[in-house]
Amino acid sequence: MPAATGDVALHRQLGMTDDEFSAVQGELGRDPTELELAMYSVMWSEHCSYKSSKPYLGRLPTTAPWVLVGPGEGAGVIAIDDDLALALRIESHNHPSAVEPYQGAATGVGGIIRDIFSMGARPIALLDPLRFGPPTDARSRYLLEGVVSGISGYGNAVGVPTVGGEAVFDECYRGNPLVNVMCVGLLRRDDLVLAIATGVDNLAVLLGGATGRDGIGGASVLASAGFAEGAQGKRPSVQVGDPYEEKRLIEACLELYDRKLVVGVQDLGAAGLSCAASETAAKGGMGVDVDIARVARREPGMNPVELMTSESQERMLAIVTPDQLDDVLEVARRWEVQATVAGRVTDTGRFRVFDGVFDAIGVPGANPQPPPGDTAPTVTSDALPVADVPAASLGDGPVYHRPVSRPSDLDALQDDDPTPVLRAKFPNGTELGGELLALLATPTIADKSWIYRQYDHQLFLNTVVGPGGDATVLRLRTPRRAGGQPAADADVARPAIAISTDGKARFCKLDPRVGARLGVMEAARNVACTGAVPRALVNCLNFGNPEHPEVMWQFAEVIEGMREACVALGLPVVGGNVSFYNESRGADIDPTPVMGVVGVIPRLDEAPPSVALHDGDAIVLLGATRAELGGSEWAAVLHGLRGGHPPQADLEAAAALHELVAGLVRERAVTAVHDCSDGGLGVALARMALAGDVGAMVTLPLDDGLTPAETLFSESANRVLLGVAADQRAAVLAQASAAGVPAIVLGSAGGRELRIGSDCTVALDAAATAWRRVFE
Amino acid sequence: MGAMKRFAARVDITHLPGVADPQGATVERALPALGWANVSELKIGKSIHLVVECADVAAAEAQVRAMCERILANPVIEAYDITVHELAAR
Amino acid sequence: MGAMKRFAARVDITHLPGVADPQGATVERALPALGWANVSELKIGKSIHLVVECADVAAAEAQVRAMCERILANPVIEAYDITVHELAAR
Amino acid sequence: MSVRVGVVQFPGTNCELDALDAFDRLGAAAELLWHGDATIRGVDAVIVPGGFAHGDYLRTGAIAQFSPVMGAVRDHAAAGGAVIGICNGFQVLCEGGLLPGVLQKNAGLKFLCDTVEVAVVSAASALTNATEVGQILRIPINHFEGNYTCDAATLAELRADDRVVLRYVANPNGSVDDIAGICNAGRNVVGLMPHPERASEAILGSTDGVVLLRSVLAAATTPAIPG
Ligand SMILES: Nc1ncnc2c1ncn2[C@@H]1O[C@H](COP(=O)(O)OP(=O)(O)O)[C@@H](O)[C@H]1O
Ligand SMILES: [Mg+2]
Repeated sequence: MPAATGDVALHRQLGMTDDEFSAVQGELGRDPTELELAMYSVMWSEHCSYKSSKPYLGRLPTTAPWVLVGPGEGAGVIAIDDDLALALRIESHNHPSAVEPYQGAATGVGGIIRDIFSMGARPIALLDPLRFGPPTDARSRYLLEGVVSGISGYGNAVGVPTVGGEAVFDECYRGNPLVNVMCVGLLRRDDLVLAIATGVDNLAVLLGGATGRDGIGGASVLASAGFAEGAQGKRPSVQVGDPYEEKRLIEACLELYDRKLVVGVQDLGAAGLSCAASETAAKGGMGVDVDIARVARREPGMNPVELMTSESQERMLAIVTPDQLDDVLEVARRWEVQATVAGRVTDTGRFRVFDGVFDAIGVPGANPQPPPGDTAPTVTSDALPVADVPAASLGDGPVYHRPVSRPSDLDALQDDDPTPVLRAKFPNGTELGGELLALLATPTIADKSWIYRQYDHQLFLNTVVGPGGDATVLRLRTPRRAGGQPAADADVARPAIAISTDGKARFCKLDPRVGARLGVMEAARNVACTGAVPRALVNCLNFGNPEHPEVMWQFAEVIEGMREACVALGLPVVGGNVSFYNESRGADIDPTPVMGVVGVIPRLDEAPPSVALHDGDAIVLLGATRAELGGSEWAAVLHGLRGGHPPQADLEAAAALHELVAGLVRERAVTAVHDCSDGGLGVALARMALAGDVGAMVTLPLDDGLTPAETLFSESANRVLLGVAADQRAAVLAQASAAGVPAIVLGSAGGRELRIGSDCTVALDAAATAWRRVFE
Repeated sequence: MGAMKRFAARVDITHLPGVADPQGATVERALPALGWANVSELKIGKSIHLVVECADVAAAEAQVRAMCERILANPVIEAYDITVHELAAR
Repeated sequence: MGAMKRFAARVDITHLPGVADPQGATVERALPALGWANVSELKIGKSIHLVVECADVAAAEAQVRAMCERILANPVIEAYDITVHELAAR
Repeated sequence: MSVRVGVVQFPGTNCELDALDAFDRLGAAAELLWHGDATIRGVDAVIVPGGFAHGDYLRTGAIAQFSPVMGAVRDHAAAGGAVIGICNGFQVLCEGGLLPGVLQKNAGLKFLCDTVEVAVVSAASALTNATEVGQILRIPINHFEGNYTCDAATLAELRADDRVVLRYVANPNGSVDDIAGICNAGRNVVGLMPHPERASEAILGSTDGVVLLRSVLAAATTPAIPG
């Protein structure tokens, strides 16, 4: 088979440029074999190589004393205390979900979970930031329902609770939904495992599901090419997830870690075995030989290219020492996980693939049972490799400095400020109750409980604050040992964590740098609202076609904005994911960086105050309100005015606000707390009233000549609403003043109406009906 | 509508070749422990039975096929097989 | 084992009469909006395909029946129907 | 001596650690029982916990009922020992014939994770002996197949013999007669869809499950009264 091919058409068919092909020839000093070409084409795809984004990602701050593992591994890891650490990562599965929403979302969940347990951590939580076209559009609704069922179906069955997320709706996602999934895992610090192959003659054990023809070339075809809607040709690439296989794989791997039976571990994701084997070897500065005869197949007649690039789900590669192999195989057998010795670590620095040589040269283990219809492979000791490449070269792909240019229509868009139009339409004295009700019922703002009710969000008994609040709060406890034995220090009080994901695409469209800052600020603010100190950030960068210079400009600006915000807020970026080519019919999506922030609550004995207002308590607004309507839900969604500038993103004010709020919450000086974001003050107040099932009577702070409508619906950043009991009022105001954070008492909770100033009165029941609008 | 006849249709929905069937594979793996080690290629799909009123069998078949494409099956991952027969008048 | 032959079996698992089929009912309710108001009695069950090695067709059928009784179907809510045919030798 | 509670672990089970935690917190000695071992190692009570045993493939509980451990669980039940199936465990006990009926897909055809109210209907069971009839408990549910179904004769028998132990206050899933939990004729085998272990600490939002867990511990140490 390994007849060298100089066929120019073939590498182009595989999505490789002529320059990239020449680079492969240079790397090898000869023409690549078909298998080698296939491996390079997948590994050097945008999806695997980050060739367009690499030059920028290096700008992000990635270190802090508590960062144990930064970007570049399966997941970032931060220390929680002396014993425990947290692994975190976010990934997109946008294109597969557009083709088959249930399975696309399900396999996205499966993939991110593997990233987490490949670090030695037990996955304890998922969050699912989602973006769709309007739910009134039949296709968008089909995608929405399919994606939610897929996350529910896989996440619940695999036994990882989905504890939060987002569901945002906008025209720009109509042809290209975004399905991002974040996962968090808990580990003992001394259980940390890395994806490294060391030790000559150590063995690479392939664990998990059999390898099938599904997902062949998935990385290059599905993830790197924009596609027209209904693209028939891609359909056979749909992957079916098996949460039951993954659950057994998790338990088997955790037992292997607990018993210290592995040297290194890597999940099989994009580019399948090619990537996992070559990457672990390259990281360890080693080489690796793989024998495809040792790969368990799901179907007869599979060829080396298929076996080496298949992205079949639920597989892991573990590096183990020969003397521990029997123990490893025994753990796998107990969990009914198929395990075969598929590779061997060498000191050659080469990644070599053979077909039927291991049995002949005495590498322990046996060939798996061939599938019905296949005959056993022929075994010879003098077989030539079907691929033989420098291990590091596959992961060392090209880097592109793509052209960058600011969109020519951006000035016009920014100049198209909605404020004057809306001021004319809603002058002082206009009744605003109808506007508030309409805002509460927009798909993005309306109640999401119909989504998260489909997710197990309580498994593991950690969920102190589940979905429905600002950030999810999970208490942490020392994990039990394999077999259910309680840890020796099971009773030690551990900190809790808070997690939130946020992305402000409309703001990024208007000004990507400011929009990115606002996203980081909002995620950190949500986390602060639980009393937590924001500690780390992961990001999923969903963008259009990087070959469009405007998209690359947006990307560069977003990275800068994120860098500025992370530096100012002391947030190391410990992981991320880039998804380009989110476009349909030539139109790029709005730049959508999604930020996942994790914060730490040093000690948690009881649930923190929630968003729910309590009858009689004062309502205090922290932060300044300005006439900032650009990109707001009110202007853009209700009134179709999508221009203007986004709100100011004052990072110093953010840091002060977060510290103040987290402190007030930890001291329990407040009875309710809610971040003020989408829909502005009006929506935030209504949400707090609905959660507490109590009305509110407030006057609006009409500073600087703002109209009531502007005050109610502006989305000025750095604001938080508090519920405060009478005896804490003075103390709260004093602390705010000491922190330099504007604070004002708006009114108090009570009654069955929301009476906001003189122009906006809404019955609580009407607000409930509007907000609980059902999109199912 | 006097000319309408009633047809019973059965749709057998299976996985497209190459698409994994974890459910079938799991059940197959459970059988040897129950004494049945001689079973292979076990696949689990859906069977849909319905009654449709149409002018003739060709129309009934065409409609069920259209229903499979649109709602009954997921053509991205599933194949379907339709059998239709006329029911005796009520 | 030279005398063993391979048989393909299909098991059609349906709801017992009187047992609610919410999934079937939901699909049936969705059809009129798609222009198919002439469908009734829609039921969604399972179809299981498998290959079994046995001495003869009677043995194959008997085994598949036993498998249905023990594991493939739940007699509290499900009925099953079996068809078996011999496969050509490989 | 603490009461020994065994929590069965099938591949795909996921609430086993939660059950261990909840019982340990009440002073019991909880341990895992591996599905592949044909013994329950002399524990006083057996919990078949929630999750997705064998992926819930084919039908919930369809494959799990054949695990070697289930023979020992059956023997324990036959001897009057307490056996409690929670959620997926309830489904396994129904499939395995330890309890009548079956749990079908929720009427709404969606997975449901929510906190619901259930009313105690019978205080005479291994799960409810510390409760009072009519007591309302707020406990989370977490299932796709919680819609209890049985034939009319079985339902009549369950009602006549006071074997419906818990009912939903507002039926979330279409269960016949609002059934959330039932017991066997001996009253020592009980299945319920709600998760008492998820309502066992104030910080998690409810402690209403504790009375049920305490009932199990009480039943485990009281010799069975034949039904
Ligand atoms: N797709 C989803 N999956 C899980 N939880 C979600 C999802 N979408 C929204 N939520 C939850 O709903 C709650 C409200 O979210 P959101 O509407 O964004 O409000 P907020 O303005 O408070 O951030 C949050 O707690 C969030 O975690
Ligand atoms: Mg928020």
